[in-house]
Amino acid sequence: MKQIADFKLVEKQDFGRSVLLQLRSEMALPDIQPGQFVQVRVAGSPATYLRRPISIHDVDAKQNEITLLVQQVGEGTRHLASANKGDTINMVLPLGNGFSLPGKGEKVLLVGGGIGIAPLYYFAKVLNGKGIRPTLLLGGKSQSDLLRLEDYQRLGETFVTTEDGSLGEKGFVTMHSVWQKQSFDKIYVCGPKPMMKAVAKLAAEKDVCCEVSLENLMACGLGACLCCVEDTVDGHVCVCKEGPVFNTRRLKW
Amino acid sequence: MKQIADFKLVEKQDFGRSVLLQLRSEMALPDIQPGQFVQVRVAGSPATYLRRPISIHDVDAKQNEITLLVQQVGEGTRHLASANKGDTINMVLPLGNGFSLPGKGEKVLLVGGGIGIAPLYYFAKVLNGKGIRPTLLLGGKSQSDLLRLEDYQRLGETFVTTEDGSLGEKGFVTMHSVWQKQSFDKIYVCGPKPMMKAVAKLAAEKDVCCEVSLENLMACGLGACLCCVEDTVDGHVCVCKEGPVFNTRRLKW
Amino acid sequence: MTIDLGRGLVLRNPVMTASGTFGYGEEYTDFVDLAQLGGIIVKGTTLNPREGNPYPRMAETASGMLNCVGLQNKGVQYFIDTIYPRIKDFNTNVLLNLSGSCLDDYVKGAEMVDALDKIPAIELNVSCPNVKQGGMAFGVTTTGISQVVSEVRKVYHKHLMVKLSPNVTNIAEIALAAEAAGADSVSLINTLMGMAIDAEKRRPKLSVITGGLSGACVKPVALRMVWQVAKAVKIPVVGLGGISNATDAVEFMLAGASAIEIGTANFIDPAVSVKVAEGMKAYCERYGFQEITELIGALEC
Amino acid sequence: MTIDLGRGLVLRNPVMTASGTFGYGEEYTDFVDLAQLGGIIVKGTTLNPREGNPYPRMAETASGMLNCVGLQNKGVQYFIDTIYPRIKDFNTNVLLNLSGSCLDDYVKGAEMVDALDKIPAIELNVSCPNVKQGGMAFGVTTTGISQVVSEVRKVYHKHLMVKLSPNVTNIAEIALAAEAAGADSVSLINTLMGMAIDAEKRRPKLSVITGGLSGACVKPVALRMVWQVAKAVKIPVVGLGGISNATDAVEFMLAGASAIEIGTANFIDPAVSVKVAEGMKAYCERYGFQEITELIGALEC
Ligand SMILES: Cc1cc2nc3c(=O)[nH]c(=O)nc-3n(C[C@H](O)[C@H](O)[C@H](O)COP(=O)(O)OP(=O)(O)OC[C@H]3O[C@@H](n4cnc5c(N)ncnc54)[C@H](O)[C@@H]3O)c2cc1C
Ligand SMILES: Cc1cc2nc3c(=O)[nH]c(=O)nc-3n(C[C@H](O)[C@H](O)[C@H](O)COP(=O)(O)OP(=O)(O)OC[C@H]3O[C@@H](n4cnc5c(N)ncnc54)[C@H](O)[C@@H]3O)c2cc1C
Ligand SMILES: Cc1cc2nc3c(=O)[nH]c(=O)nc-3n(C[C@H](O)[C@H](O)[C@H](O)COP(=O)(O)O)c2cc1C
Ligand SMILES: Cc1cc2nc3c(=O)[nH]c(=O)nc-3n(C[C@H](O)[C@H](O)[C@H](O)COP(=O)(O)O)c2cc1C
Ligand code: FES
Ligand code: FES
Repeated sequence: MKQIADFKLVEKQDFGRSVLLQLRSEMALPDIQPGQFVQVRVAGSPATYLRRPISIHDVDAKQNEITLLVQQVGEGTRHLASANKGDTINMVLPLGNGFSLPGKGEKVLLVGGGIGIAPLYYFAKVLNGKGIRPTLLLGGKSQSDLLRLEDYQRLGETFVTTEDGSLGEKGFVTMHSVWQKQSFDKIYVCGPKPMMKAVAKLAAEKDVCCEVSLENLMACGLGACLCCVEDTVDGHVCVCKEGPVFNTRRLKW
Repeated sequence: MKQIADFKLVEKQDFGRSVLLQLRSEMALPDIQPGQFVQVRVAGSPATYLRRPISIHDVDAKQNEITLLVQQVGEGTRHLASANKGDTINMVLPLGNGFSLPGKGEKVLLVGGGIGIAPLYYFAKVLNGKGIRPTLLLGGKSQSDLLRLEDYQRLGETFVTTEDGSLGEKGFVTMHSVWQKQSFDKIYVCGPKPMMKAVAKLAAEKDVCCEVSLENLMACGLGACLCCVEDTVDGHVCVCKEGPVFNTRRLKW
Repeated sequence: MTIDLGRGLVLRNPVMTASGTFGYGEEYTDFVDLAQLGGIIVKGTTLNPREGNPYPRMAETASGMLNCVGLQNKGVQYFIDTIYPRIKDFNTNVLLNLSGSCLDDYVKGAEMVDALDKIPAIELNVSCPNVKQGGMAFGVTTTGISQVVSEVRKVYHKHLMVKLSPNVTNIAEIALAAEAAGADSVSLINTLMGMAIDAEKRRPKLSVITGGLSGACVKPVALRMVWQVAKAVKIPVVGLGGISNATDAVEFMLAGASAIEIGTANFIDPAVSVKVAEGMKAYCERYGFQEITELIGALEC
Repeated sequence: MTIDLGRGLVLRNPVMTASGTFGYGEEYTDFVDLAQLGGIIVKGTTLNPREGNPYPRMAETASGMLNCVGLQNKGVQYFIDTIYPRIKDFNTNVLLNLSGSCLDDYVKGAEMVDALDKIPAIELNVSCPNVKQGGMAFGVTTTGISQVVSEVRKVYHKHLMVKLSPNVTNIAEIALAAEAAGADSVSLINTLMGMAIDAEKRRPKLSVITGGLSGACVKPVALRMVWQVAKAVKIPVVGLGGISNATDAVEFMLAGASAIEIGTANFIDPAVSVKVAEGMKAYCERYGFQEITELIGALEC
């Protein structure tokens, strides 16, 4: 069941262009699947009329806490990033469908690019809870894009690429040597569209099942307005309701 | 010369429904006459598209400081009242024409109602500087409306009325006994329109020169848009430019 | 709080949700008790299925948004077979918003909907600005609107609400034509035609360049048009356009609306519709109005 | 940054200030170096003096405002005698916005302004929605606009810019009529007709009930209309409506405007006009445009 709830900002960590917002609700949290997202109301930001969709980065069900990892790209996210501890932030959650869980013993690769690493953290944690240690492949423009790297490393073997070579292998995630050295049963990707398309192509070549998390522009986030559609083999479908996670076989990429 | 300047909120005093905002500029302040006002930009308040006109309550030219006394009536003033020390507030100033100075040895009465007491503080201070100790007559609904009473008392003999009788004489300012006991050469009024009209009538009966400070709705504050007009013997004139202070003889009241 | 809009359409309160912004109601049941609403108006439906316009379909604007969904829907028959059974027992009025690209589509669609017991009214969308010949041609001339309304009237026997386009010189004239042709009520406004550009990419933000503007930014225009139309026609007027809270809703009633719809505001607060209904009731109590109908056209000019 | 709008009207950059929002320029000289602007368009002026509408004349709305000033001004003769001498030597183009309530007023007014050396152009306001017969009748029909433009054209020999009303079904048609009747350029949009109500007092917020909507909220509608008109006519188009920063201004140029005007934004930031001019220049440098004219209609659809 979805809810509209006020959260209090209890902790905030500043990573420069991005921030980590730890938010606590008075209400019990609903069940949350990795890959689902929230719609955040950005109060006091005149240019931000609609809510902003943000992936759920982490969940602490016992504390009724949700963590978001937000990159500042425009006025809405800039305003969110300037929230102070104690501020109230209203969210609608949980929205969309999460990643499908891998089968027992399957070898899993999570690929994240830029701020797209956000939903993979909670996903990796849930996988750990199910006894699956995923491999992570995280890419960024440079070292400073790779946030919470040590935390990710704790959840699975983690490889890194940066475009400027400041950390890990130089280049894009699709160029990393791990693709030569290991093989996977399932690949999950979140990041910029060109990067997701490149990984999807690689996965298709290797005939590996691949899920991507899309970030289409949204208005309602509830499947009501039909603004966020992606072209699929079933026609235009709502990313907010049938996604944001899609098996790439379904997409007309 | 008018300027657009960023001010820093250096001190804030909370009076419940009203707040006192002490604001400091990096720039040297222009010359400011008592009765002039500023146009404040209320950032981060989506419902507040236009600036808000606020009287200049006090000036400290040495510190480049201006003080505003703001009553919360809608979203703009509410937002202003919630500003924190250190926040930046942008203002256009000084606007309009102030009160005309009384002649040497004239007996002066300043009448303020509700938040209309705001501009009278700086006016009384300037009068003191010129060796004139005004009489003040301040009215409110109840005791809690009479802000900074002790500070006003320091600037001149101060009489008070409240509608509920919680302080001073019970009733409206026009009913105060001072009208019977003393006579004045000049009366200056700022407050709700019905109150200003009542005082203006009284002054006319006594054949005393009376100036009122109007609070018409404004857009530009510069005499450019012609939105803030008052009906006068010279036709529609801009309150922001030819006022806000008017000699009542000029008004079609 | 009851409002009788005529020909069997009775609302338990004046608040409905606007077509295209509330899905089929199902999307909002976690947030809204539909029994607290006067009615819901489902997605714009056309005789034949439509894929709608390509992505991107929306752009945010100052206090509003543009959309160019383009009437994506699976057609009237799919609605009847698949959706109607799911929603027909909602404890509120379920209205169908019917659109078309030619006269025949409107008539055939209306005929099919006439047979549905639990749909008390059609909202005839002659004003969608997003579709080539998407009814826009009908909605902007008096002859166009006369034609489509009178033809639909012949086959549709329940409450016929006609939704007007604001993209016209004289909205009262259009409303009068709809009334004369047999409309039981008019609703307005649909979206204002607008456009958004990405200055960095030097491209339109919407796939089909222009789209429909909605949200708080359009309220002053909507209010003015409701006022003009309510003065002109005798049938009830349903007001919408930027309503975000109970005060907005009351303003539309004062301007002459008998009921109101809430659109884009549902995206910002999914529970806003019930809050507006409650707030309107509180307003009446505060000012001593016994009946909500006392608000209709109560503006003192 | 130079823009040649034809018939002697050359702007040093595309930024002008909109009529009714910048006084006679004098009100802004503390904030703006007028020499940094392409031009200023002074208050709406009519042949005979007008007191305008009663107070209250404005109401704030979501991302915008309504006004019903109603063309308060002291008439063309007073302008010539008293104001013109004060502002004629401003180091920028000073345009006069001319309005009227009948054909004769327009023609007589234009004739008088034609004699003023330092006024290179008239902006003909056929679209003010605030005055009974205040030009609204001319601005919303092709015959009305043809008539007033062709009559004024006969007596006015300098640049004739015609300002269009957005309160029409087909703006391109109106613009074409203005062009055919001899306009040298068209500017758009004037204000959208709107209304605001005080729900607590149950009264209109404006003295004359309706007024003109302006500010950021109208930008999507203005942009769409500029795009439609620019595609339709051959004369230059001057775009305005909600422009608040350089990005907005660039968007209007991309949509087809040859120059832009800034209105309500002057109230929010009295120095905005020069900032927009600077920002447009920076945009051109950033993207390697040699001439500002390269932006005109450069939208890739
Ligand atoms: C399901 C989903 C999950 C998301 N998860 C996260 C997350 O965990 N962390 C995070 O930082 N961001 C996430 N995003 C993206 C985030 O929603 C946008 O960055 C945000 O809405 C931008 O708002 P703004 O007001 O700051 O920028 P705006 O001023 O609205 O836009 C600034 C620029 O960003 C572009 N932009 C805006 N929204 C999107 C979008 N959805 N996709 C791509 N480009 C966009 C605009 O076109 C514009 O160029 C997610 C988006 C979706 C749909
Ligand atoms: C020259 C001048 C000097 C002023 N000095 C002060 C001052 O020193 N301290 C102070 O607290 N206020 C002062 N005001 C009034 C102040 O400008 C308004 O209270 C403020 O603009 C309201 O903004 P808001 O967003 O809070 O309310 P809104 O949401 O805009 O309005 C709330 C309610 O207040 C009414 N209102 C808004 N503005 C005015 C106004 N100008 N006059 C009367 N009613 C209004 C509205 O009609 C509405 O009913 C002054 C006004 C003027 C013109
Ligand atoms: C995403 C979206 C889709 C819409 N789809 C339809 C539609 O299918 N049929 C229709 O008549 N109106 C449609 N509308 C218009 C709304 O019903 C309403 O008339 C308009 O948005 C103005 O109201 P608002 O400002 O409250 O949103 C749509 C509006 C939006 C925002
Ligand atoms: C207070 C005010 C007064 C105006 N007066 C005039 C006028 O006299 N003549 C005119 O053609 N337009 C007038 N306008 C319209 C503006 O010039 C402009 O067309 C409109 O405001 C849209 O632009 P904006 O959104 O940038 O303000 C006025 C607008 C405002 C807000
Ligand atoms: S955002 Fe409205 S349907 Fe997806
Ligand atoms: S507020 Fe614009 S003229 Fe006074």
